[in-house]
Amino acid sequence: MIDALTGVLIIPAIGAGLLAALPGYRLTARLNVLVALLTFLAALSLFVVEPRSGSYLLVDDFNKVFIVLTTFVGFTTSVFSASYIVHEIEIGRLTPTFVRFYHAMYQALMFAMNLALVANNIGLMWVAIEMATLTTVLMVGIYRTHEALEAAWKYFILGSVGIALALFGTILVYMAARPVIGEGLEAMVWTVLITHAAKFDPALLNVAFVFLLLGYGTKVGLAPLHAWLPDAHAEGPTPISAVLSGLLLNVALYALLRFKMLLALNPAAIAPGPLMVIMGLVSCLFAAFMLYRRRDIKRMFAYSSIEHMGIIVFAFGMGGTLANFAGLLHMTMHSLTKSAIFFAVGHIAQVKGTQKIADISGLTVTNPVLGWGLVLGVVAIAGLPPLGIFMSEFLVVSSTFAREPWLATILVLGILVALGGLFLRLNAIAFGEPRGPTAKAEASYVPMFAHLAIVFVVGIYMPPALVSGFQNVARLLG
Amino acid sequence: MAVIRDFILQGAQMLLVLLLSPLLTGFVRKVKARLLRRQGPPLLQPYRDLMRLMRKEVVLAENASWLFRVIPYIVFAGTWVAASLVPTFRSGLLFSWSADLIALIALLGSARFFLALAGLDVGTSFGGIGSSREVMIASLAEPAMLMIMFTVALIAGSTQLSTMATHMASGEVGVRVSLGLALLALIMVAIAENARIPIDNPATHLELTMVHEAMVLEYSGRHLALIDLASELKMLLYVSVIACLFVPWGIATPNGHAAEIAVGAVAYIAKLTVGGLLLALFETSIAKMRVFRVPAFLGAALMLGLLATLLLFVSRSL
Amino acid sequence: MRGLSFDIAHLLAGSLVLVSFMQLYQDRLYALLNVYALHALLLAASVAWQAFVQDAPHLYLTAVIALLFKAVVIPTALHRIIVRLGIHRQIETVVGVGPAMLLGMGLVALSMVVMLRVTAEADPLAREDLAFALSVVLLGLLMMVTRRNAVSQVVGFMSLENGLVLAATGAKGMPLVVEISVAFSVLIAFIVVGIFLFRIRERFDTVDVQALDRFRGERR
Amino acid sequence: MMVEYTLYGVAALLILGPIAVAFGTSPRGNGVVYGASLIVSLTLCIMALLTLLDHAVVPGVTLPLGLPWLGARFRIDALSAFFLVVVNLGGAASSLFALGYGRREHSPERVLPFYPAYLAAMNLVMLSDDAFSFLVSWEFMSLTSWGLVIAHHRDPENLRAGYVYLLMAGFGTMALLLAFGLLAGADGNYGFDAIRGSHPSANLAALVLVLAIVGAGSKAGVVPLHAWLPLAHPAAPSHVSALMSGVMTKVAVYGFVRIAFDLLGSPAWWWSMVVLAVGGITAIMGVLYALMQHDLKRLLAFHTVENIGIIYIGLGLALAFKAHDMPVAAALALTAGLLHVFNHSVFKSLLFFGAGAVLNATGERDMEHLGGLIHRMPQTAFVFLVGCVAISALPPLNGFVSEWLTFQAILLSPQLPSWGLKFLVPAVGALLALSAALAAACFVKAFGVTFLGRPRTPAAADAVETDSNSLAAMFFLGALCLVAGILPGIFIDALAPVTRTLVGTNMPHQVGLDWLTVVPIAESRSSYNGLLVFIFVTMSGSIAAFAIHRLASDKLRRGPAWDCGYPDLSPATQYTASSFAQPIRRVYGTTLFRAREIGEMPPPGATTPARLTVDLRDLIWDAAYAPIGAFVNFAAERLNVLQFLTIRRYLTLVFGALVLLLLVLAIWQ
Repeated sequence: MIDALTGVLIIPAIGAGLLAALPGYRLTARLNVLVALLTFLAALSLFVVEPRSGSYLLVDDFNKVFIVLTTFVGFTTSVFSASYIVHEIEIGRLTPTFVRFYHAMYQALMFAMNLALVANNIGLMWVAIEMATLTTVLMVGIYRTHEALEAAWKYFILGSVGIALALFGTILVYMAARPVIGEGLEAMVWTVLITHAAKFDPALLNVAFVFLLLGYGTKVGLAPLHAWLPDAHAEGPTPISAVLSGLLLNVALYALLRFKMLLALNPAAIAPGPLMVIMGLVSCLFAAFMLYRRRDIKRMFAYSSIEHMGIIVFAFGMGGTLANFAGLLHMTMHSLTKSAIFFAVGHIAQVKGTQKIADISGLTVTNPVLGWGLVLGVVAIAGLPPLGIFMSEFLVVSSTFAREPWLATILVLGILVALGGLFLRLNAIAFGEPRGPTAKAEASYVPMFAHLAIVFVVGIYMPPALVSGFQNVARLLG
Repeated sequence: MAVIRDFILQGAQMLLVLLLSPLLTGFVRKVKARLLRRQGPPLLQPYRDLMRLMRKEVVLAENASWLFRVIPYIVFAGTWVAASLVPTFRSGLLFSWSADLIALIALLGSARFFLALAGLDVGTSFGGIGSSREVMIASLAEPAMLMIMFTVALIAGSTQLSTMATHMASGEVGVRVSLGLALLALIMVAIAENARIPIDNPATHLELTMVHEAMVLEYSGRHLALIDLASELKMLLYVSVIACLFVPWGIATPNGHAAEIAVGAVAYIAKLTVGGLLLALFETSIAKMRVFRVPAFLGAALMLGLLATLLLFVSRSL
Repeated sequence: MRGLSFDIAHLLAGSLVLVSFMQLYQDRLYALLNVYALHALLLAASVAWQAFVQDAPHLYLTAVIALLFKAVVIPTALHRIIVRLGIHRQIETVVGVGPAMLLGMGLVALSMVVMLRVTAEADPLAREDLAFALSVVLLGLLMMVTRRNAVSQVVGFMSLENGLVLAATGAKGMPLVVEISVAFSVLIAFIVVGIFLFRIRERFDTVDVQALDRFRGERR
Repeated sequence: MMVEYTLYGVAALLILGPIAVAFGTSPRGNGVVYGASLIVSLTLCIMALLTLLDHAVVPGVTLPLGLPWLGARFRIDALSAFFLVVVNLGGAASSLFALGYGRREHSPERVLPFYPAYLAAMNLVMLSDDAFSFLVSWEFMSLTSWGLVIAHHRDPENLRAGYVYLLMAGFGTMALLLAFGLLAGADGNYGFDAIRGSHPSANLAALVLVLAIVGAGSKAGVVPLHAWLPLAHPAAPSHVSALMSGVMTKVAVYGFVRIAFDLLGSPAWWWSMVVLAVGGITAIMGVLYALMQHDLKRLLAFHTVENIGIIYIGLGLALAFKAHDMPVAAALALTAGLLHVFNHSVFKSLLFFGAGAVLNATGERDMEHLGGLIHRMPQTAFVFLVGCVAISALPPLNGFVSEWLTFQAILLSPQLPSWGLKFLVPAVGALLALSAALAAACFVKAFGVTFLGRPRTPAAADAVETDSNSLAAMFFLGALCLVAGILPGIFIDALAPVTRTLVGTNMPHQVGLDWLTVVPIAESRSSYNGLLVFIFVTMSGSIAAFAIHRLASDKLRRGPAWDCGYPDLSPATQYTASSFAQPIRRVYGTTLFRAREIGEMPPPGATTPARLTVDLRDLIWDAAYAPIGAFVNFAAERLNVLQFLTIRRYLTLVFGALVLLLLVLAIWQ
């Protein structure tokens, strides 16, 4: 009997195998979309029948949000990637073999991320995130240009160091848990850990959290561990940039949050909040300033991802129902918006034949749909209403200012600086006298505008189901 | 009955100021000439000038617009109404409350506004010089005037001229520093506003030195007559404002009978004479100043006014 | 028996740290690889000893994995690579040996301080082991930081992994999944590194990471 | 029901946006969008007027939008009703104007979609009754207007204007956000009623007030936060400039009044000092900036700054009186401020329409290239003149009434006990007087140089009168100026419910006083009767005209202008805007703007023209804005190094972070 939970894992796994085997990029592209769609449906069915979670797999309100988000963005991205990849092959940037490899890896990545989300075992979760990293490394390097290889190499080295640190942290958690829970598998199972967390050895937990924060924080892309992120986004294929920004960062964040919950339950342990708040602020401010000197459009939005991850981590670090709610909302909105932006950027880069901001201008004149799509995306990501991110930023800032005025002020500063940076470039890209090739894009606009539509709707009206779900999770996070 | 009498009085006032104003100008000219040991024009010369101008045809520059032809009437009407709202021989005239001192200043302001526009209409450089200097002077004179108004209004507890006059006439005011400052400032403003020496020379026609005359250089015939009449009215107005604010004695009270009114009228004439004499003396005894020394002059007036108000604000609480 | 086993485990772990220090001051790749082999050997030994102490047979497997892959296969392969790349005589350190050693000392001290905070009822064996493992990890990281050459960075990385394995085996009764994953990741890591080295070889004349860094995303 | 109906109207406007997108560049879109928005805003205006006039309390509405646990709350009280009138009046007028003006828009697809959304956003700000929907509407308003500002995006100047504008808007919104964050508290009671209920401590309230001044002020264009305004307002199409200048700044004022008078409860006495100082400085700086301009629309924009200053003076006085509970005086001051809000929205829209008509007819915004338009476009000239007289605060038009009331309020201030105010208020009064006089000077320049004299360029020489729709809009507003000027009592009475809700009482009932006089306190104190003054002036003027024409001569002859014997002076010899402003520039500008006149006179016999260039520096920009930009650049440049490190260095960062955290652990406990 295969329930939704296993479905979420098995479908992409099988998909990966099939795609690795099958030739013909058009077919495989469609198949890729199909598999992603099935995964998404399976994930949706989690709401209908909640499978009971064993000692390896687990489904609760917390990761349901993440799973659905992941599978959805995975699906839309696969739609986008279908049209993207075709173009890449036509201009000969990729060979069919590489495309086959790419599709297989895509599903492998989906599998890994889903596994990381549903894992009830910290070891298993670690393995999954591991796998996700390696697959993305391979995909970042897929163009085999100097820059791509450098980016992949950088990503690989920094990533595996992060992985190593995370593993060490995981081991320490086990060590902390063992005296209380006893040896063996039990001591690595979430549900068990949570129940006994209060009695763990605080010193061990502290060290563990430091390592986990740095390990998974590298994946989240927190400054100063972010170095891999901009280049990986800029040099890899755009669908992968979308998935990285939209999903992988979230998955790592998810892991981090799990351990934060663990630590929060132990009164004697160091408070995880302040550490996260500080790292969040640093990332936010740093990334905001980094936006100003960008010449590569994808790299710029990569930095904006760092900024938003900073905000999200800040929110979760502040804690409290309101801030947690805001953090979750912000994370969801950011995934959708940022991936939509990358969809737009991908097509733009294909139309203009370059990623250099200096060579792109007057887009709203030459390609109105793409151009205005990008404008809308940037408006959303800059946190302007009536789109979703405004709501979350409103909640974060206003709820923080009453508690910690200075922190909120710094955060506001970061947001404003980022606004300036984003629109400085947007003006150059979307408006002014058009330059460069003005070919019409044979693009699939559906995913982009679907995302933006969702972001828009949520910014105005949040369905009660979503609200209650988020609020439950926010309460879980304490 | 009473209403009719008030109407009559109001009308009398309007006619009075209209008829007296050229006389005042003529008087001042005469006195000045005498002081310079000249025969000087006869007292009634201004009337004659006006009549002559009225009868002459108007020569209009080619590209003068309709506005150019309307403006003299606006200026004249504005000034006349303003002048006729100042209590001269009797306070509390029928319509005196329809515009208080601020409104009077503003009325004169609108007259000036349009006159300055007239200066720009034909599109010669003299008009430009005239109006640009005029507005510069006004931009300092008006606030000064308002400051003075503040001072007096705060003492009298009203901005109604007739109320002010009665309050000042009643002895309870006494001598105040701020009043002195205000008087000084008001005189300076009056000189500037009426384009008298040392700010401007009403007699000159050397383009580069003149302000008021340059603005109206393009006017002729009846238009010029109206504008001259308006400026004469303005002078009268200022003298009577000074009179009713600072030497309000003799002004008939609202419910005063005929004799009182007669006294008021006589007193008013006397005040005008004195004012004219002083003005002529002042003008003959000093030389015109450079245009860009004017701001200093008026700035001083403004500062005096502000000082007076401040003193008042502070003394109120003591 | 308890005391003896403890001492031996202690000895092995300590010597692992020592070897990490040795690695720090090897400035020739050849020597470095040899020392790394020694490092892996010691790791295998200590893992085996742990297996014996905790009589957890699956740990022997880990020990064997460590022995085969880390002590034999990888060093030889790397030998080949550096010979083929002709960088086996290369001398490359960023930070001088002296400062590096001092830093290392500091790190060891730090890890001790951090770990000895742990309350004692987590049994001393684990505690000591953890302290050593942590210092091995830190030293490995330090090595990655102080080396300029890709191969030696990889070596540093792998000695870091050794530290992890040490810790994992020190953790009593930790499920097998961990060791496998470690071995697995190291394997993958090595393959990927290999691929990269070759790719890089195709494109650049050296594996010097700085050469890579010359191709930055955003050159002026 | 009023709220529902208003919301329906807003919804209609919001739907218009996508429809406009559907129309794209087709010419029919213009008529449809502007026609529809004209109808809608007219209806909304009338409804708001009714709400204002019958003092009934309208029940609020809560929609399941916005913050889920709070909902989007909408409510109309007297204050918002009044501002709704202002907003929709302006909206209707500019829609009418745009019916004609928009036809000559060369990229309608960039204007039409934003325009109705912009109107809707401004309405929503007035309606919203909780912090979240307020801020959403507020920022949505900025966003849509940004879209309109950069409608003509091919001109880099406009792009820059839009950029500065958006940044300032974001800054202001953030300030307001923090203010509301403080008011709402950590557990987020964002509803206005809850905020009213929570009485913040003195320091908290002070902080909120400062944030409100900064936040709302940056939108209203209060000096020194005005920098974006003269850039953005002229950049937009003229009917939008009218909306931004005439209406959106009022929305900002509304935001300030809502927070300072309503949400914050009873004020502390020194708040008024801040507001008064801000207002006075804003007024004088605005008009001085305006005097230095020769771009017609920018001049108007700077005058908006000045009038905002005047409004803030009124509000500051009201705060002062309210703080020392002198409700009557407070009512007077508040009425003065709010009346000026209305008046300014009317004549400023009118003036921007005029500027737009000129721009359309000549393609010029620079006054130095205009002139003599009164012959080519007499009707525009006439109605523009009306606007000029009104904004120069000259009787009998409406601008004078509100300033007169403000002066009356100032004259009540000696009764204020606190010393600071005793010194500040007269100074502010002087500033107000000064700015009024300077405004008159400035509009002599604006009208004289643009419409009078001889045309300076061919473009000006063969301009044509603008279309009937635009004229209709302008004449409507002009008539309103006159009505509000001569019958101010009606408008003052209409404001009574507002003042009653905010300061507890209202000015004495005006309508029904004999001769429709305006009497702020008591007749003995002061009174003004615009109607009578108007009648007197017209009567005496026409009597004089009649008498002279009948009794003396009415002959008239055209001849060449007096030229001092130099025949045929070229139009270049006329006074230009900058030469007109020269005396004033010498008086005020030398210190405030570092104004320098660099004249280069060629040597005798040289054929090169002599030229005189005037060099002005915006010290506020140099002092406040340039440094920020410089700092951001500096920081970005420095941090940018981190993009170019070697992998080893990045690893070092990670390593450093790890060691640091471990050290923290080692030291902690």
